[in-house]
Amino acid sequence: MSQIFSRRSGTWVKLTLLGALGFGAGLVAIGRLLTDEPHDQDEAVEQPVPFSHKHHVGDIGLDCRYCHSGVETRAVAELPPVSTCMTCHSQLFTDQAMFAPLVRSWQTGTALHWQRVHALPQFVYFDHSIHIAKGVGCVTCHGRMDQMPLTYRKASLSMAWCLDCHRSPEKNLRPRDQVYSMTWKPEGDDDALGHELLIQYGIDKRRLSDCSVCHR
Amino acid sequence: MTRIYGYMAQFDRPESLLQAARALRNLGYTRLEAHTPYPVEGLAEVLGIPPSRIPRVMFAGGLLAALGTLAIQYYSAVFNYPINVGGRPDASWPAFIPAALEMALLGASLCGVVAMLRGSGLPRLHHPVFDIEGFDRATRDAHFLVVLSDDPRCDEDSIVTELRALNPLRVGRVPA
Amino acid sequence: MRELAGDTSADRREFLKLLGASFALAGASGCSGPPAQEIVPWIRRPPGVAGSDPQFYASTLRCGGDVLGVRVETHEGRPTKIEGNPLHPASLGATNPMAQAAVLDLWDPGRSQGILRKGAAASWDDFLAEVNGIPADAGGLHVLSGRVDSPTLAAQRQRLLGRYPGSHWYEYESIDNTNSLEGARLAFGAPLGVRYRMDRADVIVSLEADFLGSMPGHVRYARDFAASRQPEAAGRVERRLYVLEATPSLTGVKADHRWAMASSDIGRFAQRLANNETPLIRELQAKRGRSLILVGPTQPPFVHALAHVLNERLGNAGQTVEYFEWPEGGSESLQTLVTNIEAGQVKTLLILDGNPVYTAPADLRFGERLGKVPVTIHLGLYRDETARVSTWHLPAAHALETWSDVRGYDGSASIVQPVIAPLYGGHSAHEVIAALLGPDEPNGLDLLERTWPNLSDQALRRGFIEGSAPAAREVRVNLSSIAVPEKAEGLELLFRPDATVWDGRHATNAWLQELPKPITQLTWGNAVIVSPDLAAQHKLRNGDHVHIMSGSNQIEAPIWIVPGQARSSVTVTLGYGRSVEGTQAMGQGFNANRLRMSTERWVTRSVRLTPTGNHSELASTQQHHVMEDVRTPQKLHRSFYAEHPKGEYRWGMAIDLNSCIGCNACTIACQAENNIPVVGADQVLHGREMHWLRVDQYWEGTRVRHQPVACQHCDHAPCELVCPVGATVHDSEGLNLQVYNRCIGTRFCSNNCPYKVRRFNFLQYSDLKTESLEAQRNPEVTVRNRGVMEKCTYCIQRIEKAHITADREGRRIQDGEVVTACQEVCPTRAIVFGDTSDPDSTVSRAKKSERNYALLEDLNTRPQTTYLKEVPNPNPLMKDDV
Amino acid sequence: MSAADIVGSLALERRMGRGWAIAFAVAVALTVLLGVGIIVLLDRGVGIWGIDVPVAWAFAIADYVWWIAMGMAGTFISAALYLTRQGWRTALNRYAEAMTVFAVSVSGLFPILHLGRPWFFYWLAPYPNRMALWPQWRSSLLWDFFAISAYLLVSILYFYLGLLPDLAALRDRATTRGTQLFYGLLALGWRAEARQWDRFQTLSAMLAGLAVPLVFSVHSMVALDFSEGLLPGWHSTIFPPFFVAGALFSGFAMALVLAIALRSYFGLGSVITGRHLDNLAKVLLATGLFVAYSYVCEVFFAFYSSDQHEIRLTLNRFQGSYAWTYWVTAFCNVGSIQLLWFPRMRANVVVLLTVSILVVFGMWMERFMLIVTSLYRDFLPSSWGMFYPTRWDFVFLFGSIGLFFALFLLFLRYLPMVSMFELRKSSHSEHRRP
Repeated sequence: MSQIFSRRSGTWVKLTLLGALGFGAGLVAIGRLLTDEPHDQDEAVEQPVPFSHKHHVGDIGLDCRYCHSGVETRAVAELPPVSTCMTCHSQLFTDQAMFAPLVRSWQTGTALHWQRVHALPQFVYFDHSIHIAKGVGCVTCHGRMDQMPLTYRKASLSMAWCLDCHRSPEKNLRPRDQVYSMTWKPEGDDDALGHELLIQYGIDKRRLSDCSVCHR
Repeated sequence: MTRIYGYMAQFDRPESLLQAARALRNLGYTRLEAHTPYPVEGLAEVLGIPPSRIPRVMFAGGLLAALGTLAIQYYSAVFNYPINVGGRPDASWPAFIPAALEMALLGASLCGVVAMLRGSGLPRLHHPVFDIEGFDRATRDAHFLVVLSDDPRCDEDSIVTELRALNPLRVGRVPA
Repeated sequence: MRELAGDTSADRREFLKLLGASFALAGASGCSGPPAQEIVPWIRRPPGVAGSDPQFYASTLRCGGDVLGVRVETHEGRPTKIEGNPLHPASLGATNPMAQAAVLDLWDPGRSQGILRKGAAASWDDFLAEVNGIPADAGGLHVLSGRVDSPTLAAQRQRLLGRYPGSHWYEYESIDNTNSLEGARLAFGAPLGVRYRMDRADVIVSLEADFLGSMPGHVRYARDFAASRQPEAAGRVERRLYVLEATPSLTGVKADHRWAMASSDIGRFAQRLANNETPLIRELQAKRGRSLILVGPTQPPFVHALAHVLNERLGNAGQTVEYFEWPEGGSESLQTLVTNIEAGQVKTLLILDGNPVYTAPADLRFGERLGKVPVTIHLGLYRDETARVSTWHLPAAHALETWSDVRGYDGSASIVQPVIAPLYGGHSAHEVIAALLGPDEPNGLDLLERTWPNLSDQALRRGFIEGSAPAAREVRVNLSSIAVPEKAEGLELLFRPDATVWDGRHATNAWLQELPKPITQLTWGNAVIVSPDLAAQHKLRNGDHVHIMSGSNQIEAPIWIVPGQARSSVTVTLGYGRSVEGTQAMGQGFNANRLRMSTERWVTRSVRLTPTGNHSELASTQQHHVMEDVRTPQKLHRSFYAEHPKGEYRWGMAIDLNSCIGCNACTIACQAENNIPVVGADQVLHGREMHWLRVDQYWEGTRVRHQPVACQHCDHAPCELVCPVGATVHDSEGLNLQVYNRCIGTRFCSNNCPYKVRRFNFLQYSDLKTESLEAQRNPEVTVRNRGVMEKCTYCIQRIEKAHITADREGRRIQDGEVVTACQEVCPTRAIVFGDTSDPDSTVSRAKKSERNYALLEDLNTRPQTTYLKEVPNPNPLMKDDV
Repeated sequence: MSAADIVGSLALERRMGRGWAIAFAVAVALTVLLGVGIIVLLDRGVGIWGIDVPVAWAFAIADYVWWIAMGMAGTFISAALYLTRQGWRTALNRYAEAMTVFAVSVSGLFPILHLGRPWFFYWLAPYPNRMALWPQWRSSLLWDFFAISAYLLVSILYFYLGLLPDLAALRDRATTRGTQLFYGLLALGWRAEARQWDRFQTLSAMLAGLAVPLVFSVHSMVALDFSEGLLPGWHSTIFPPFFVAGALFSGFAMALVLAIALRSYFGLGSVITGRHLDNLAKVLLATGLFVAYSYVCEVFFAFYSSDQHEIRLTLNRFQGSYAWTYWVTAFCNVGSIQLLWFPRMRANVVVLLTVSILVVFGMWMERFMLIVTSLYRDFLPSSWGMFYPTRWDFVFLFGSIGLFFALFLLFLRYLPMVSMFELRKSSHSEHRRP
């Protein structure tokens, strides 16, 4: 009887199996891609007007609440009406090309369609006002907006990410007057202050990881 | 001159193969291998094949799987994300057993199979013995005894005659 | 109570331009990843519109023959939910099923969306041209409307009759109170309105008067009735309710004594009562001034007259019953219109928001007579039966899209305020009349201010005009002899309004179609209601078809057997057998109007009933209506498990079965609040209805025990234990959660739920395609898709809202700050909800009652929802049959 | 030519004949039907079945339990008989193991397809995910998920391991290059070495030792899928042994059906002898009696517990809307097997075939009865309802049968249906006897 398989056949078999494995992994990756968010983390989002937080917050030093007026009282921080932009831009840079959509919108009364940067699925209910009230800074989730020429998403917004803070909020609590600060850093041992604030704000940690807090 | 894997002798019945093997062992041969269509009682002892470690491996595998499963359950349900389910305690030991049991059985079996393949040098698609003329009958009615060439006692000139002395059907050399 | 913002509809109309984009992409689902979402901010934010927060507007709705003051919740300008207006005398914060469903009518894509002339599209200007062509003096202009209960419309009527000499205005309601007015005319010589004071009545004798279910004012009456019968109430007197009726009504099945009696025999009973020939009279006399005899609109005038006599004799007049002038009278009847049409006088007929072709009695043959009118103009929400035979059809504006006013059961006037600009370019009756009256006739708010010169912003916010109710009138009965008809043999056929679709005007509403009708628990259709005896006599099972012959007319229809139905009475409900293309009404049930005579609109004597041998399954949500032999020991076993750490609050509910009247308002309120989809008749037949809250009913003799059952939020929840992915778990405040996005749909939880309150999306039930329905949904509640389990959440979105507000302000949630949808809608306040860890909360106090018990307590599930036992108060001297 | 060679050539020459072709065609047709069913199911949802509230489980779960039960017997036969050194095992274990593997694979489809959102079935597995969530370990469904996965893998390994020497044998007898490669790869280069034989036998013994408890535990898990619930008729401690007995019962019945079919169609009378059938029949009777005993226990416990709900349910099973399922079950599973007391009946192939087919059918009916009668009337009369199957329910039942036989027929065609080396061994040892 002669050999059915050459000496090297073993290697071939191993390679084939490896290939199959790779193929499977590839399929999974594709599936993952299909169910991914429209905009990636850290990827600047195309907008009708190239609005720069860096300029408005960093350079001019506008307060977040000047535009996002809902943030302290409502679930959504809200985008300002065009009229708010017009308080300055009825005079400033109106001739520049990149402002054309804004001016057109103001004149014709047709709405601007901004792309949502922080999109949550419909079964997740996030409320800005409570986070602000309990001393969670803007930076904590949105990152250094004062350094963002074009706005992008700093956080993954995955459930694991939310839970990370909901399980130990003390890491991210700050005094109420520092909530909107882009640069505030707790001096010394941060957890100490965190625990202090936890009590001061009366945060009930027991329910922070309940499903009902975010899902209805 | 081509390298040699060993020298084979073919027998018609397992009994005669068994006798031949015993004889060779008495002659001081240590590196013997036999190929038979079905297991032959006592052959392993005669050829001096060390007893298998499979049972120990399986026990270890089973134990590991069981403990691992219990650990995952306990960690996830008590430390990582304790959730009130129907008012039951976080560490519901009785409820953790079934999964652990099943995983133990699975773990043991998987380890066993791996150990068996490793222990019997499988998978190996290409092997010198396949070059033996008429080896295909080894899975039907032929019984082969092979003296490996790396046997210290094995000697190019004497081995063939010694094999002949065991009156096999055939004697031949197996190139590596 | 949250403030009612009052502002004009102009700003909201402005806003509507943006509506489309803002939710164009909502509701996308499946595994293909979320789509890019857009944010569409304002150009200028209109005054009074507070961004994302819901806003509430006071308005008024006509529904189910009643007039209810409501509070409309809007999200970003979209009306999503209707609650009762606590300030309004007729609702006191409660509502009924029709009011709850009104918001779905508003968004119904099946609504008529364009003006039609002879079926072809036309414009409002075309219409104006048409009406300007009407000669002012020829007297050919005739208007047919529903009951004129709007002072403004009445005023416009006067102006119209003035502007067009010789023109006529007719009124027709399929379900009206003509009998009651005629009864008053018999007794007092004047057609007076009647209103009752349930809170003052200790002994009530109802002669077929369904004051808890269908009579005008029933929401208010139910509240007073229940409140007065609270067993725990301080200084409580024994209250008792006697009901005589042919077919079980909500009032009847709640009575302490209910006597099933042929409708046409009740008159003679009233006479015997008047002649002191029944033992009942003694109890009434004992309660002089605190008793009440009331008669349903389905009884002939003389019975009403007899009741007036009795009430006066018992000193109830002015105490438990009041009489008042109805200001908006003065229209002519449908019969007159028909004679005028026959006489060829009617050149132009304007039909305001009615559907006479369908609702008119068969003998008037209104449909074909309409053909004799050269120009007919129909104003309506749908292209209904009348619209299709009219020359002109104008889409009507929904009540939530119009300015108007309306008088309630007690004669008080309330404001109808628009909360959104007309979605489909509809016009209100006022606007149409204004068009006829010419350019100087005002519209909208101006028109109202013409009727109510000093209409304050306050009144708008309050939603009604204080002191507008006509004062009670001192009246004396002067009654000559009354002719009481002889006892008739054979079967009588009764016509009744349908519990959910009324006279058919709500038949296009999917929520109401799928809402189980009390007593029968039927959905998506009507049936011929017969007594068990009659069924046995003809060997009929539920769903078997019968022919009903009345004179020359005959219909075939399925039967439904109802205990407590009078043996010689057969009942059909109106409102079905509609044919309105593209709506839910299509092909459901049979049209009972085909047997209805203008002379006998409530009862037809000596009808014949013959089985046809056909059968069809009727979609009822409850198959078994008796408790069988299920008697389980009510004992609680000790738990093996340590208590889990408790949160700051502990939510719980108590349902008082003594107050519950089984009106099903809670079921539909829950549906509206929680985006619960409708599944359709065939799915209901499969037992797949989605209502989170169902009202079980069990027959006891001729009475029904109601029991609203939703998720009991068990501490030791059997459902949670068996879920392999932890999609249903407990939170630290004692809620049994259902996490839709984690659910994979094993359905073990449903199997293991002893209360069977879990509902599963067997198919894709939520309509994600229709944009307008998307707009109606509550943005605070996740829309569930195919393959996931759902159930009552104690309105967790409302709990969370309160939580966030309170936490933000660093305080505890007040008792009564969280109100569940079912609790808010309940006319009798049977449902209380709150924090059971606070011993002083309303719910804790309710649970302290010795009537308190948990459903299936012996299963040791430890529910957070408990029930307060019903304690009827039967007269020891009475038996249940006359 | 030895019996082993006959078996071998059956696999190699593949002259299966017209009967096989027809059977295979039918099986494939049914499999395609199943495929269509699955597509429609994924497109429209489980609502295409007759399930509702209260009866949220019905056909699919009955099918699942039925199949997994049949998957118990194969491993049990070869393992238990191996441990007890039953010589007659040789003729049965190979095709019985194949039956196991295919039955379990088919049964595995149902729990997944039965989900409202099948594409998320993997959430039952503990793995690191961006939701930071874990399975809920207290649910018997989860235990079952682990049980099925473990059992499927182990039974495949067990089956494949036993095949190794025969695959090598086929490799060595193969004439065409293609078959050589096919069997050669599968044989992993088996050389029939003494060392290999030694390891092979040790592992076989060990696996056999594990397989028996595995079989018992796996079907106990299946039983717990029901008895963890608090429904009357489900919430019962005797379910695990009861289910195991039922599993072996239906398994042996199926094994008997197949044995008779193979024997008569392939003329393997010399291999699968009357003695084998007789032994199988005895085991069938024994397990059947155990099942009958559990039926009695159920009724007894119901009344002994004096639990209102249990008693009402039991009476309802006797007289209720689904009483007929109960009595059909009783007739098939208890009545029919009484014939097997008589040697003459056990010797009669037609009787054996009829009885075992009745049992296979009866065991499906039993699962349906257990599931539906407990669900359609539970605690509150207001929520009682009925279950009516739709055509899709039957599509999945018969489709799965088709899939099973398609796989089994392929096995017959490409693999030795009886263990060749064991045949050789036993024939050799028989020669030795005087």
